[in-house]
Amino acid sequence: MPNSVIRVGVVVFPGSNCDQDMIDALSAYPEVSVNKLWHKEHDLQQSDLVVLPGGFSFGDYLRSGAIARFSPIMREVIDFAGKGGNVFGVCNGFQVLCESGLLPGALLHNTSNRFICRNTWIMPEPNNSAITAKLAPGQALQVPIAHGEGRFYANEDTLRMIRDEQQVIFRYCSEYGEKADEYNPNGAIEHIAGICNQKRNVFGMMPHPERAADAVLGNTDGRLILDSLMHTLFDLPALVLDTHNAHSVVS
Amino acid sequence: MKFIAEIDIMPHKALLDPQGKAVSGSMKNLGLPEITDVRIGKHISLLVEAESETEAKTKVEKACRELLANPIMEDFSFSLKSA
Amino acid sequence: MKFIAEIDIMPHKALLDPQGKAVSGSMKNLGLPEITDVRIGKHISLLVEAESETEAKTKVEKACRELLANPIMEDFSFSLKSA
Amino acid sequence: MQTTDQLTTVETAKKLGLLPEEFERIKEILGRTPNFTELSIFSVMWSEHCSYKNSIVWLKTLPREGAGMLAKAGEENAGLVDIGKGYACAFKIESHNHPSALEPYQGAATGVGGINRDIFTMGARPVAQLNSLRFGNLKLDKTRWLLKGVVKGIGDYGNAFGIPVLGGEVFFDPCYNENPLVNAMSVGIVKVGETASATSYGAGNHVYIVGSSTGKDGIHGATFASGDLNEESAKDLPAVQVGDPFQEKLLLEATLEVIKTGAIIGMQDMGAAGITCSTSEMSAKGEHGMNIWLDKVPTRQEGMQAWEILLSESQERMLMVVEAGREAEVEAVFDKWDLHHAIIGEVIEGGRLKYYMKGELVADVPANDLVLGGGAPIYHREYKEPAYFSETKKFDINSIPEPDNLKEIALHLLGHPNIASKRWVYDQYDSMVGTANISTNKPADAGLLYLKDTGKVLAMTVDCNARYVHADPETGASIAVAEAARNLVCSGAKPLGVTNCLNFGNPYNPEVYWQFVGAIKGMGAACRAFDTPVTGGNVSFYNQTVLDNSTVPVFPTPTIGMIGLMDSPEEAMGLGFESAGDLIFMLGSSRNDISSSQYLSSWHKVALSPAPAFNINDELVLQAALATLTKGKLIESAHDVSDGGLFVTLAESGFVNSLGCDIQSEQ
Repeated sequence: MPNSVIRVGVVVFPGSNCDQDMIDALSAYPEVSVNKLWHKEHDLQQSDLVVLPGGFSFGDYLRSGAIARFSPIMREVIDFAGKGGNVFGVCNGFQVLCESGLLPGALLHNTSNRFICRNTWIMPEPNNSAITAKLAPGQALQVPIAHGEGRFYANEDTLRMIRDEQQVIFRYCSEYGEKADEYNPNGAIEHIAGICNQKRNVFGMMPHPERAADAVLGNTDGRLILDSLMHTLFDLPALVLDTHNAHSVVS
Repeated sequence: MKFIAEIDIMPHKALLDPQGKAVSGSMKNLGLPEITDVRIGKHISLLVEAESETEAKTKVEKACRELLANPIMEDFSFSLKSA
Repeated sequence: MKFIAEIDIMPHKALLDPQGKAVSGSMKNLGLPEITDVRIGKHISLLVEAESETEAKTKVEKACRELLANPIMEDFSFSLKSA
Repeated sequence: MQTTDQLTTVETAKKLGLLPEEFERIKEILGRTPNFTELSIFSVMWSEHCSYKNSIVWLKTLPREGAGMLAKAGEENAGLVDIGKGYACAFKIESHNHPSALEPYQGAATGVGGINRDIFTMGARPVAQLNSLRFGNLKLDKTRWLLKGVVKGIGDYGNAFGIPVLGGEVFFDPCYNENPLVNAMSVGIVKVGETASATSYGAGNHVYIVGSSTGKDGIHGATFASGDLNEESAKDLPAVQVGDPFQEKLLLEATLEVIKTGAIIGMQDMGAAGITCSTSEMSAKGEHGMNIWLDKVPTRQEGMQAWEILLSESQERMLMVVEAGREAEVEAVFDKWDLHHAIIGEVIEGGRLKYYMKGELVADVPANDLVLGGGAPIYHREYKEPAYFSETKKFDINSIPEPDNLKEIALHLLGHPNIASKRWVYDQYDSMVGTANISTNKPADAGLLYLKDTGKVLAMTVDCNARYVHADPETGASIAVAEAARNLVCSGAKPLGVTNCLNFGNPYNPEVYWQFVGAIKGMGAACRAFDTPVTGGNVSFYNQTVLDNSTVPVFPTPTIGMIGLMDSPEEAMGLGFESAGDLIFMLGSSRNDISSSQYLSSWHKVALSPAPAFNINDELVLQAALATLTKGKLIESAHDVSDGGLFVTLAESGFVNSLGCDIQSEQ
């Protein structure tokens, strides 16, 4: 694909507060132009990828993401996704995607009944989706979470579909990739931290890759996830991926 | 005409309700071990302007189904009375 | 005997209800501008073991007053029926 | 000119918390007897909280000048410090102690809301928060209820508002059993020249109220004196103010956007005394008056009276004066953010504030006579050394037997709530939003915020060991400033400025006021020595426990918030041991001194002993040496020896990368 400009639209709801963080992280790719999509607009500005950032849209009142789904822009996002457009939701963005039916399941209150903000480890699932395609299999990644309603839940039928269609993209685990309740911060069913839809063009995850995407902050595991997504979707040169993978294959 | 709707939204029975579990636990140190199975949901009251009770009912039904309750995890029920 | 209590806990009318305000505001996006004055509180259901309905009533009263409702912020009301 | 409201007496004044002589002064100022609305205005403006009448004399002795200072303390809501490359830092700390004791969740939440409004009302975007919390004995159910509520309130409000928490402290002592201290600090960044000011001028300019509608929040004092308090009105009095972080986020974004239009003459957030305070302070500053039509104020409850609207402390509201003719431009920004706004008045010549209700003049008062620095009273309180102070001098270290079970004591200290990990608390705060918190993956003695626009790093900390200040207010307060500076220097930063939150007992108690005066003297001396001017802060009196026959003040707690700067992230210094084989040095001299230590207090249960030995010149030499070591990258990490002493410091440095240490003491 020629090195033309890739347009990414980051939706801003009243109450979103990680929009600028996501814009900073994506602006690191020279070929990408990132612009804000105000929730009252109807125009996705020809975006090749729409991102729903973290935050507390509408104060997370009633349920996280419940009210945001009725913003005018969401009609366009649902339509865009229906036509195969790529949509990526992080934390509050994942909650909005579930509330709007673009992704199955729901995000319930953490079992601790408390907001949790800390580093966690997540394991990419080999499910040939753009977001995990380029990640080293079996290699846990340290990516921070910050949420009060992050416990993924789906009923039996939906869970069976998610399993059969291999829609899980990340699960919580230990530093060494072990999956057990003690490494699951919020009680998510089957340790699910992120999923994609059947057509693999809509991705949602609770952990924040944009918060681990800058060497100044001492952790670039999140950049690997963004690299995998941007490389697979738009053939962009990875910023960190190659050095990391080479390193992980050797060690 | 104005109607008042009193809506109860409760998590599905099958769902783990950590808040309810925590409150059930603290009933003991309140000296009320006879209280069990605490389940916590939302109670919502609202005013709806409608020509008739049936029309009011349809409007509240739509509000619950599309916004106030998430069918994946919650059931809802409501009563209507004229304001 | 076992009784089921259905408890509604609502913020005092004089208090600001940020959640209610935000949900009221979003009703227009739902095409339901006729719905106003949304107020959001808790609905709690629980089981209580007691000799009589009056005894059950006192126990639920105590649970509400000391744990379930915050008297500074909330009013409570409940109904009882035998399980 | 006679307003129609019924006239007041000295009895009404007393019920409103005013002294008889203050009532006389008001009659002199007005040249007549004030009506109830006017007297209520004076009562809130001359309250301790707004006028600082019992503390301003001493606050003025603190150093407020400094090379890097842009706005002097007191001029604006929060002092402004130059942080280079055309940027300035606005930072302030404030208390919400009494509301949190009543309702911990909302009390703490509205405290976070209030302090952040003080920052963005100056045009600065809040970029980091800290909080200093003090509770009673953790074994009491009440303490656990307060702790849970306060931490959840701070978390829920701050997380929704989207500003990372970069630091803080939690301290437990029985003196706070009934009266917790909740001090919240906010740090903001603004381009020099793009600030907004709390002023009002230009006759004909419109006065706007923006944000939440007004309810009968926080006006208890005035209510009980209104005489017409009946069962009905008491019932609908909200005992507590409810915070709305979502509304605050809209207010933040709209405020910063509307300042950029250039159409704003001045603005101020509405905190204590709501509309009364903002209209009078802005008018006094701009040397103009206002006509205010109270019936135009959007209200949340029906039938609110003039004085209720004037005194209401409803949250998330701003007062803005907009240049005449540019209303549409400004209202477009408010509408974009779905913010309620209404024109409630206009600027007029002269210095009078004229409040109307449905066309009828209900209050006519001079702005300047209401405000701090204007006509508000200033008192010189008497103070005398308390009896316990001489008792502290009697402590003799030789009376403490050298224990043989050192391991048991070590575990006692590491497990004590004042020293043990506070992860249970800070994991409930979003510390990473903004993707600029360097200390997340590199723990340091201060919170470190990377400034994406300039490449520099802002360091910040809150510190105060109140046990030291109780033992000796002057030395204790100097130590609080020195320790804050030491934390910044250990993290690689140069200290720039201080904000303070002065939590004390009843100022009319001479022994309490002795503590206050001593603390101010010690703080001033240390701030001058470290060249960290005081940019502003807050005074909270009446922090005490009322028993049947006496009132016991909490420990005198002058919480210090300090910021510092370093040129780049490479200069940031962590507190953890980096690699095995590294040598460990201790800077500074060790003395046989366990006075006021955690060990002496909780292991030996000794309540009275002097403050630890402290010499400000030794501290300056130590910090200068340390700064050379960190700047020159000659060391791998640095950690300040504080609560729990050297043993705890070594343990904490080991925890970070799971490393141990092999220490030889001289014997």
